[in-house]
Amino acid sequence: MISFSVDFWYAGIGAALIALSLLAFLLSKRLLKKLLAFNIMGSGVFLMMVGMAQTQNDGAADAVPQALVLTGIVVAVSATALALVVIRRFALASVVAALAAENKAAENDAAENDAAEKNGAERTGSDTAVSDTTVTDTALTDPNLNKNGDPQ
Amino acid sequence: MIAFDILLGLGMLLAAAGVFWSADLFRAIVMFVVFGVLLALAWLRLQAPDLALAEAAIGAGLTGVLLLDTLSVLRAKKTAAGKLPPVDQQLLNTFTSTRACAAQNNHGKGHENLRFLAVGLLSLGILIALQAALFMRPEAAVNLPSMVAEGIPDAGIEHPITAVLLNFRSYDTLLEVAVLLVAVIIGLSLRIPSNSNEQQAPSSALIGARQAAYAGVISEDGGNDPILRNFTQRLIPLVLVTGGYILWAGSTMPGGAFQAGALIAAAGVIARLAGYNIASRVDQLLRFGLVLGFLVFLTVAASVMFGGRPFLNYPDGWAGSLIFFIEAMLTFSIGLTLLSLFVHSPGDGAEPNAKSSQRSVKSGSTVGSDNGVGNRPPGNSGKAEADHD
Amino acid sequence: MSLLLTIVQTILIGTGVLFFLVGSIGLLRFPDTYTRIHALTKADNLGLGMLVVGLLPFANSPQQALKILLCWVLILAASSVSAYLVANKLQNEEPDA
Amino acid sequence: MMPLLLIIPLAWAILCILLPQRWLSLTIRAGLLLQVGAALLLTADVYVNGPIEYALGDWQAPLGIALIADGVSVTLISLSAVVALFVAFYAQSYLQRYEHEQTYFWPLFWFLLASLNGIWLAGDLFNLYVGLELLGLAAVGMVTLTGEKPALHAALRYLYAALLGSLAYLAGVAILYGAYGTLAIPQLGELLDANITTFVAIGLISIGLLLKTAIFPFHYWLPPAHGGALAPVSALLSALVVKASFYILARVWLDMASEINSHVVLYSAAQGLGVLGAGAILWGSWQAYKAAQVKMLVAYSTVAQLGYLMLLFPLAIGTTAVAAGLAWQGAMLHLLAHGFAKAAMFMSVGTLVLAIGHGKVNDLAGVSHRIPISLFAFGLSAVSIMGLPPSGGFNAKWLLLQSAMASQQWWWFILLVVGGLLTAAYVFRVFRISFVEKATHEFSSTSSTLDFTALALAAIAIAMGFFSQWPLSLLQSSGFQGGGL
Repeated sequence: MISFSVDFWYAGIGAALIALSLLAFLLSKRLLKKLLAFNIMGSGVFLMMVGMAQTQNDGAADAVPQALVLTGIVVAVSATALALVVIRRFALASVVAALAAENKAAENDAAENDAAEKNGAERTGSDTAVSDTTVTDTALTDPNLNKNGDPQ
Repeated sequence: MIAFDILLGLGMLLAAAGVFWSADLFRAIVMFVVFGVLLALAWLRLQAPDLALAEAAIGAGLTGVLLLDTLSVLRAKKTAAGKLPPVDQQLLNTFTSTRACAAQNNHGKGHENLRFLAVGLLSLGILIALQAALFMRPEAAVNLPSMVAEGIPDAGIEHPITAVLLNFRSYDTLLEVAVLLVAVIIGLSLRIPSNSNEQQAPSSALIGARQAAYAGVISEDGGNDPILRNFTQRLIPLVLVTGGYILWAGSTMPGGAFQAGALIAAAGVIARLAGYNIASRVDQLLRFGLVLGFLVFLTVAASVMFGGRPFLNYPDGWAGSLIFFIEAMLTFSIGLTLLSLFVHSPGDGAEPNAKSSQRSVKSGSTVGSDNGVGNRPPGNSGKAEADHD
Repeated sequence: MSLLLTIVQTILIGTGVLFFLVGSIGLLRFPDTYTRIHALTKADNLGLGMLVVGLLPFANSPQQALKILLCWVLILAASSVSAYLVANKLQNEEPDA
Repeated sequence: MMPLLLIIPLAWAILCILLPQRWLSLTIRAGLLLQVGAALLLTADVYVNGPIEYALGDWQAPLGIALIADGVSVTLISLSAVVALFVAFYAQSYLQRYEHEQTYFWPLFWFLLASLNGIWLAGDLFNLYVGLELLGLAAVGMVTLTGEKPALHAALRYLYAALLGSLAYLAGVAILYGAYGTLAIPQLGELLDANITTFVAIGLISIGLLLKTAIFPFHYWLPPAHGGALAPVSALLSALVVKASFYILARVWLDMASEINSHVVLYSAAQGLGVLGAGAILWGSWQAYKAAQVKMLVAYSTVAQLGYLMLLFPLAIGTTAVAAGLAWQGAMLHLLAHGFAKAAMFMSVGTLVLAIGHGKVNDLAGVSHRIPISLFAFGLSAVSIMGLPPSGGFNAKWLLLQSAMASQQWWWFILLVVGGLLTAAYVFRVFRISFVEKATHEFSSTSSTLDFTALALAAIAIAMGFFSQWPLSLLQSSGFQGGGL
């Protein structure tokens, strides 16, 4: 029933790319990795779209899915650029928050630093070298981890 | 040629795997660009030269540059205090969904393995489902390509893909340009003026530290290099001419506004990377440039309604020239938009004072709030966020 | 005549591809950045030239031939500039290397 | 008339980018009124003449893109026009102290409205994808407006969820196009055949839309985004944005796939969707009850209320025509009532939080004396959310209960009753504290515009208890073809 055709092959590759990048998207914890996975997943979907449609057209080019994919590429690059902008601003806010916390921590007495350490131990269990800054950062980063509020 | 397709397909899978399984983000992004180039080849094999062009210019090219630039900003330096680890380490590792994070903290390794298993099974399921859908597909009942072929004589444009994009399905394209516009508006709203209002920033040392932390890596060397400068001076006009050619070619053969716009943006990015300061000094003018393409498109599409025609319909005999006019304006705006998303990203510390004088008053409050202690009005979002789960 | 041309073309393109292969192997196998740049730019530029010469007779029109030549010029310029930039950057970072 | 609903918001988006600040206030009001006028005219047109199809660019459907206005879409267009009107008036007052945010709020607001109208009217699957992306990006942008760290974090989560969701949706669309060669929804409705390819496509589309609608267990991104944004943004997101993807889901299942949705695979999947709805109701209510921040309480309440919408699928698929009709009416009425009530709730809570300067539920003590109108607005909207008579929410839940009885699915009946009790529990938690006499905080004064816009929306939600025949008759006369009506 199915004979090998270029379009069918690339549609299959597209499907494999979708599955592969879904795996990476869900397992990765790094924002940029997730974004790369999103882009590759998009490419997989586009390959499926064009490949599958052109198998129906006896392997001749079908302008409609190609135009749709062109739209899709532009939408994907918009979304990627937007995500990058937000990531950058978020990183900036993190650094500034961490610096502010550091300044405050320098002024505060040791007792409050201990509290911060404890909070850190609760969360990470390790990684004590950078605990004071990391903890404050994470406490602000993830609302759901902020069990006892801001240490200050 | 079948052997070539098999190699190319497997090569794409390998490149994708390389993206996902390299621990180093720089490596991952380079692999991603490689993937994009392979994908462009695949588009050629699928008889889609338009998509090959777009993928090479937008997908691999611009996205790759944006990603690398972001990475360099995230990696940039320690802070002034010199204690903090690079931001990407600190920040990107913490991002995960609530439940996953909680699971990780409370249960450690066992849970993690379970998660791998579950996600693996899910992906496998998706793979099988997709392949099944592919193999068991029914015979298509509608033959759209033939309808496109019938419609082409009335579309005012010979190249079928441009005809679909700007005539048959021009509504999609209108919304797509709106998507780009939304992205760049958000980009502009999040950019950070570099000289900020002292009153609202409690500590100027903080600002200094932030700028030090985010001094752009790329522009440091490029700016003064005579060879690079000479090369880019000759290259940029050529890129712009090519952009114009691709726009013009779009009516009869592969090419069009989006690919041309990407090339124009690429010229700007090259100039930027070579150290030219091309930041817009006039905010109002920049905004006008950004919306110009969309404005022209919407005006043309809506004004035909005064002649009793439906929305997005071109008057007889005018279709070709109107489409070309819209495309030319779109090319300009798309190029500016993509470039603006690159140049105005927050943390790109390489623009000394270009935009700040204009906007320091308006966005002063935002700068203050970056420090978490700014004089925000009460009841702001930060408070509501901190909730128990 | 056309047979001879085909043979010459095949040899040129084949050698060009071979040079690319050698350059890529050099990129992977050579120990440090300078030698890698050396392998890549030298071998690839020669290979590229051979490919271009081999492909020129295939061109349907003078315009197409010009386009191929333009590609060649651009790639040469870009690769030499980028090789220079990489080497320069390296030199600035570690002057002893 | 139909294209005006796209042209007005798109044109006003451009105006808000280009015009200087001092002209904006009047321009925006003019645009809002035009928008409401166009929505009402279209509604009247559909009410009199039945469903209308509009070929954009004069290209007929499978080649071009058609806009379709039927009873459901005009109801939603009116909902979004009215909610947007009041939210915009609220925002004009609320954002006065947010100068930077104001500059960028309005273009995004109009793009959001344009994409919503585009989605309500869409007759083409791929066009819906572009609309969804426009909606998602504009919504994410609105969440990021303050540029603060928690908001940015919430926005990133939201963005990633939205992107994954729309790719899943697009994959489904790609398969449908590859299998049937068309993207037009009415045409696909005639062609769809019960086979594996179709099931996979509908499955992918549904997963993507569930993610975007924040249906349990995909709700994780919603509370921080809705709870962390500025009050008018939260109101728009909860009242309208999440409904868009639900609407597409309903269109796909009950309109496009209406011929085949009683096939055993889809029938069981519909029951599964109902189970997800049950999870959303129980989990969302419980989290709302536990929430320390009042805005998070309202956000989790959205998670729970979205669960009721999912009951549409088990109640309307594979049941009797009567039960399906009741389910349709109930779900649509719930969507409307929740839209009005939740917008009012977020707006009134925003005012309360602004006045007391803190977001904790426990800090609300004393508000009954100091800010009575906003608290009253909150109370009215809560009546509708809880489903107490007389309110739109009550009529909606009553119809859903009747549908559960008519289709003899007693388990959904129990769920509806339990869900109502849980809602009452978390709402009364707010009331109990707010009527404490002794105020623990200083109060700052707020504009009365904030109070009365919220009150107006809450009043509409209540009034729907008396006038629910209007939207219902509109649905009845020209609903989805396959909606069991």
